[in-house]
Amino acid sequence: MSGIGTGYDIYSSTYSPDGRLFQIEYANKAVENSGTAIGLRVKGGVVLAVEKLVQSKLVVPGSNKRILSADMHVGIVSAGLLSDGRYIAQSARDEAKSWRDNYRQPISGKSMADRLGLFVQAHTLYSSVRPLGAGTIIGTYLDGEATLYMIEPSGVYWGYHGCAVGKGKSVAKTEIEKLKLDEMSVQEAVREAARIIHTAHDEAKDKDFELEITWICEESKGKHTAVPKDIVEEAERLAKESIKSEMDDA
Amino acid sequence: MNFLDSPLSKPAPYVVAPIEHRFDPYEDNGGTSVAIAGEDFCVVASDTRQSNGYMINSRYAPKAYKMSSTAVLSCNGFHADGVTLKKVLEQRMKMYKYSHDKDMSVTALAQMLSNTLYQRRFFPYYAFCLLGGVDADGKGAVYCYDSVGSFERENYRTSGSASALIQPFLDNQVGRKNQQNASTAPLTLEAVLRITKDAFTSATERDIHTGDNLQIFVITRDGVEEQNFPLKKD
Amino acid sequence: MFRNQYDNDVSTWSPQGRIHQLEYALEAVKQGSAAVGLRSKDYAVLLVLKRSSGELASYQKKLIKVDDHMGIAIAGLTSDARDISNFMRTEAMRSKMLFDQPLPVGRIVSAIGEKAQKRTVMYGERPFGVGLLVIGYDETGPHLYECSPSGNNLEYYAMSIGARSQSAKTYLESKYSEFNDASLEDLVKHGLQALRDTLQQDSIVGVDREFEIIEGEDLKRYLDLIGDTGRPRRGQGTATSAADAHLTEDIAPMDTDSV
Amino acid sequence: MSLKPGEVNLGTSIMAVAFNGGVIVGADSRTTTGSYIANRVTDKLTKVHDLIYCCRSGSAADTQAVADIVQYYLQMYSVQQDEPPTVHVAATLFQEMCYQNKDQLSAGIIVAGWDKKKGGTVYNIPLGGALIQQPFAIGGSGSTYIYGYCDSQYKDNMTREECIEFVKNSLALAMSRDGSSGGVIRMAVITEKGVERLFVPGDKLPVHWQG
Amino acid sequence: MAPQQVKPVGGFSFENYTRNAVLETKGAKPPKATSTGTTIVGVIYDKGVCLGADTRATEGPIVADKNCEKIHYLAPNLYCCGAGTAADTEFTTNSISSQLELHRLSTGRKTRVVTAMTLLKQMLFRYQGHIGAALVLGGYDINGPQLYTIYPHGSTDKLPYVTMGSGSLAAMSVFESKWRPNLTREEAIAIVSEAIEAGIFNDLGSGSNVDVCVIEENSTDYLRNHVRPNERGIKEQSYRYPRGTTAILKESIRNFVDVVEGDAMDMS
Amino acid sequence: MNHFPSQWGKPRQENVDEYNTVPLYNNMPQSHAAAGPMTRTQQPVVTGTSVIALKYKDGIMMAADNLASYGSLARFRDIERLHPVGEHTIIGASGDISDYQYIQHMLQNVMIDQHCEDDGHTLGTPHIYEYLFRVMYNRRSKFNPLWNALVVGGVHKGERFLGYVDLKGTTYQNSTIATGFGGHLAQPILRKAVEGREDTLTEEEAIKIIDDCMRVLFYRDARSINKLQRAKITAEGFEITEPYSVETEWSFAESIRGYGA
Repeated sequence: MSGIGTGYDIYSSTYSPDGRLFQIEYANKAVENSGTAIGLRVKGGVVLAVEKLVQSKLVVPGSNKRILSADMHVGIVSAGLLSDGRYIAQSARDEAKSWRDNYRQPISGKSMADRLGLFVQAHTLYSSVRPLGAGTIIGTYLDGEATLYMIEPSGVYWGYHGCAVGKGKSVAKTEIEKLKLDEMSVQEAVREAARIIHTAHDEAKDKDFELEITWICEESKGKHTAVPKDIVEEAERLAKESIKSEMDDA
Repeated sequence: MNFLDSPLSKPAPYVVAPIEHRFDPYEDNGGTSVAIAGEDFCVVASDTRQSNGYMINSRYAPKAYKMSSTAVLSCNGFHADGVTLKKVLEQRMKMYKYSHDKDMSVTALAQMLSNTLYQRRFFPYYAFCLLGGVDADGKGAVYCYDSVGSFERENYRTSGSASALIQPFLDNQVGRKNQQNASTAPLTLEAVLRITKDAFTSATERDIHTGDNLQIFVITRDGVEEQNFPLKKD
Repeated sequence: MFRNQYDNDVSTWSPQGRIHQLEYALEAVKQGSAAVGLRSKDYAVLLVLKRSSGELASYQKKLIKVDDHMGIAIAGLTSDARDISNFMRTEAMRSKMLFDQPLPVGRIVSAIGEKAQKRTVMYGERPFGVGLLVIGYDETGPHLYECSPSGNNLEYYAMSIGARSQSAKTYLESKYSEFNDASLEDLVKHGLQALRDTLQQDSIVGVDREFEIIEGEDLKRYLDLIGDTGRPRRGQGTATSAADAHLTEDIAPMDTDSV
Repeated sequence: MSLKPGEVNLGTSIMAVAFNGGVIVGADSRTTTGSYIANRVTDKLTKVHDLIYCCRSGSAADTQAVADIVQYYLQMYSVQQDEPPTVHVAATLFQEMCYQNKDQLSAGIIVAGWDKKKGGTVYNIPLGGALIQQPFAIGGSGSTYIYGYCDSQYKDNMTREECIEFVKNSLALAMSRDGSSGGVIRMAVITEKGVERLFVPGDKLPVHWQG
Repeated sequence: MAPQQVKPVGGFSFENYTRNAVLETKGAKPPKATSTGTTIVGVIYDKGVCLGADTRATEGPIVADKNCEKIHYLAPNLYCCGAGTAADTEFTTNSISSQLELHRLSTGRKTRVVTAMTLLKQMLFRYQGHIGAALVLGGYDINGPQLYTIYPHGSTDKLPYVTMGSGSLAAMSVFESKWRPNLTREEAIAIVSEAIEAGIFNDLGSGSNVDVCVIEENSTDYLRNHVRPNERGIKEQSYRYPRGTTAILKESIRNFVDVVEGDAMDMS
Repeated sequence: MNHFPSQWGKPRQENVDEYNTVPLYNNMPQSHAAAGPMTRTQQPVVTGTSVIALKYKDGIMMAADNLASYGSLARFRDIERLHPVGEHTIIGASGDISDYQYIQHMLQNVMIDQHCEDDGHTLGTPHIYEYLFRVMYNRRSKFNPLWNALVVGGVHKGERFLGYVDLKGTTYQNSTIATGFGGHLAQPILRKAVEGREDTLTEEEAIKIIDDCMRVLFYRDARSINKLQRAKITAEGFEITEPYSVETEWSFAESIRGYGA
């Protein structure tokens, strides 16, 4: 006897008789309802992209950034509850700062993922807080080395070559698995990311969306910045073309 | 071989004064201000030299600030304290505006300045302030302060490095002290400006910390107007 | 009214991945009278509807000045708004003191978001019950943001919150493409039109203007602008109590997509 | 003895080295009051007799007064004895001045020269007034940085050229580390035949590691 | 045996020195002497030597004299600029000047620059810095133009261009960027004036006008107020008081002299 | 301000450590009066000397040598004392090097915050200047000053900005600025060469003025070396040169003999 309505799913501090933590699973639901976010770790950099669903045409395009920076070299994108994502990013900034205060050098991707993993996991321990409803992808690029991690609402995190979270997760994952990420340049990765987000977007169900895409690589001087507009536009154009030709093929 | 054949053959031991080990947080940046209240106007003037010892930091570092459309504040002494005081006052004036929904009168500002100075009674702002403006009745007002908030409303006052040189001059020319049969007619704005300029050109002759440029604020009911007047640069 | 076991506090997820307490907090915003905000490339404008709780009461304050370049309109729990506006004023002063820079609008908005979000994670504190429209003018031009109890805050060309805001939104959506190049007067006119079902007080911030609240006689000038549009007006003056409580009931639930 | 207020200081790197046939004295040229360089081209090599020089360090006023007096005594000595004084005589005079007035003087002096008896000789009179004969001597605030270098580089019986290089390099090293030393290098080569003055301008000093 | 009291012969009396030192440690402040915060300079040029000085004398932050003379006469071919304690520079140069005069009278020769320099440095050294005179000495003798600085402790430097006083750094900045060997007389005067002006405008201890003194083999030109870059502007109004402004508090007239008609002087 | 950083913020005291050897070795007179409480954090240890800067036609030019002294010891001769903050600002520092490094770290944190905001706003030179003013003033108010004199130069919205702030929070803006010893030796040259010509001076002229000043400073400041860097900031951004030396003149010294006769 377990599941919805049995009373074992009210607090994250309570296990169900079969050893599940329902609250975390529910938080995952919030993540799965949201626009797709992906990360690609390639030769010489990381690319992050997100499908930003536009709720209203009154929203100013290009504003309301979804991919955030935690340090010069750390990019964070999350799917799920937007405000929870920002909460995690803020914590990431604090971690990056404290690392710099202590060691006078930038934090590594691994340490960042580790600390954020603990932070997210801490929200799954007590009845007084709820698990965070955001799946978070962390990309870093430091001294020529790129890392990519993804943290789930449970606090679990893994390193990835490429990862995806949100509504179109499985479509995106399938697409990412086809790529030879190790041999890919960041420029190619930007094009692929644009294509994947476009592919994962479910036009029938969802409203309009905006593609937001950032990178950290030599070209951005090691800084996490938005990919220049012209490159994104070109990538989107190619993405639309390729999707169209696929449809035609099908 | 007593080549030191002098009365100094047994000089007293070299006396060492107590050494100050503590950091001295103050500095005197010199400069002079004058404020004169007229019937329906007020003039606040400050030279713009900022100095330290024998060195000129800047020939143009204003130390008089327009606080509102009816008040000008000048701070002599330690420049950093003066600037900080001004910023604190601006914030408190904003808070006043939020809670009272009106601009602060020069009278209210005068009291608040006193309070602000006294809050630092045991680590004072080393700022000697003059506050000039036009009060609610449209009359010129001058308030002068010591560094810990004691203040008084007066008709004219000078403070800063050359104040001892200028104050007697103002007493005589504005206060008409020690003059028999002197006119009691209120001074016109033009006369006040003339006296102010002469006070500063004369002080510049004799006070090494005063000079370079004179910044004059004329405050009337219609607002604050600023003039500049060159002083000697030596 | 429907009740379930997942809506007791904010630290509980529903099986659908929703936080009911948060959604209820969003409802609180709709209890407040309407506020409309819009912006052109030079100006941002807020318009609000003031209500009075009775014959003997004065009209509630709906617009709050934060700094010379920024102000907010509120809908929902006024006391929560005061808490937030005090925070905003302090931050604006801090920016002025520390950097001699007018606080960028987007930054204070995200700080509010962070503050609001913290109240959506932990048991024991309720989420804010107030929605804000924030307008401001900074180095990057005029801005209009909406801050909601969920911690979400989005930048808009035009937005409305509070009671019956949906109808105002509908108007804004149909006209928003004209706003960017609109003159200040036209902008206010559009705002008033959006707000026309009730009555108003408004404020402006822009390229050459400090945040200023316009009411009474000064407002009349703008009201006259829409006087000849032929559509019925329900009053005139600084404010009115025309927006009765029952009006809030026929409002469609707000879209609460969690993303 | 510390210096008096406002006194002019020869922060200084000075040095004297005996070689085959003579001695070389050398000095930097910086005089400071506080960290202001009051004179960047000072001549700290002072002639006290035809073939005897002293290098002055410490208070400019004190060392000048002492050198003036010693010079006066040596002149008297050579006239009265009808022969040039030995370096040793000059050095003892310096020592006596410095020792007897040690409370009032701040002077570190190196005396060097050539005489018939001993050839090129170097005497060191540090603060306090001790007198020590040495094959080579270094002094002044800059010297603390080059003891190791000098110990490793000094050889007995150097040639004149080797000796010049040694002095030049040692002083350049001291000058580049000591804020109270700098400017040009002045040297005097004293042999039986007389005194030859050498000069290394400040922009042509030997360059060592500059980090 | 009772300690013998030896009275110093001539010079200063130092009998209160120790007492004063003790008083100072207890917080008593000694009287302040007028210090000439000063810019003084000198430069050698092809045919002579050129000295320069500003003309401000200060007492603390107050200008005591707006146009004082800081270039002192030592001998017809020898002048000396003084910085430091005004009284010390004045008395030191006067004393040496008189010794040089006597020396000239007894030897019948022109004074040499080194003579003055040696007298000065020996005197200052004797007083171990207690005479606060910092001097720039310039002159012309059979060895040509010569220029020295003399510090209060009695050290000397012999250089082609020198500066002293509180404005010495400002003045030196001019020399170090503009000086070159073998200047002409005009160039020398110009560079000296510029150096002094640098002191006047950048050092608050220096001010008012530029005095210049040019000494050549057969001529000495004291160019008093050679440059006047700081003329006082015209006052905005007159401060003449009308007759009767000063109150007469009391009036009494007394006759101190009884004027009586006397006899006419006998002019015979 | 006194020549040497250890004297900053202290009463004028010429009879203490006249040669600025502290902390190299302690030659302070050992008396009761001198044996006051030692406050090690409140005096500079490893120090840099003057920074000079001027406004010219296209922006700001600034220079400082590469020396960090330890008392009178020229201890580190490859220290960079010109530090860029953002794209259009350079900070030049004299005084304690450790405090300067701390300031760099603080500014880095602030600039990272700006980067993270990613909203098109960044701190311009006047804002960074104001920030430093507040930091320096607040630290002095806690009796724990950051022992530096800083020059902040940059171009913001097409306007040139040049300001000074020191350990007590004293600030001023000028078309020429020189800290420490440069205030005495370089400022007269700078004022004469720059005042009134800020809008006409070319880059070449500015370089010449800067080099002239640095040469004089090398001649006359016992805590300087002839190895320096120069920075320029224009609307396009900043450029900092590699360390270089200025030409110096010594030949006239060869004929100088002795100190008197």
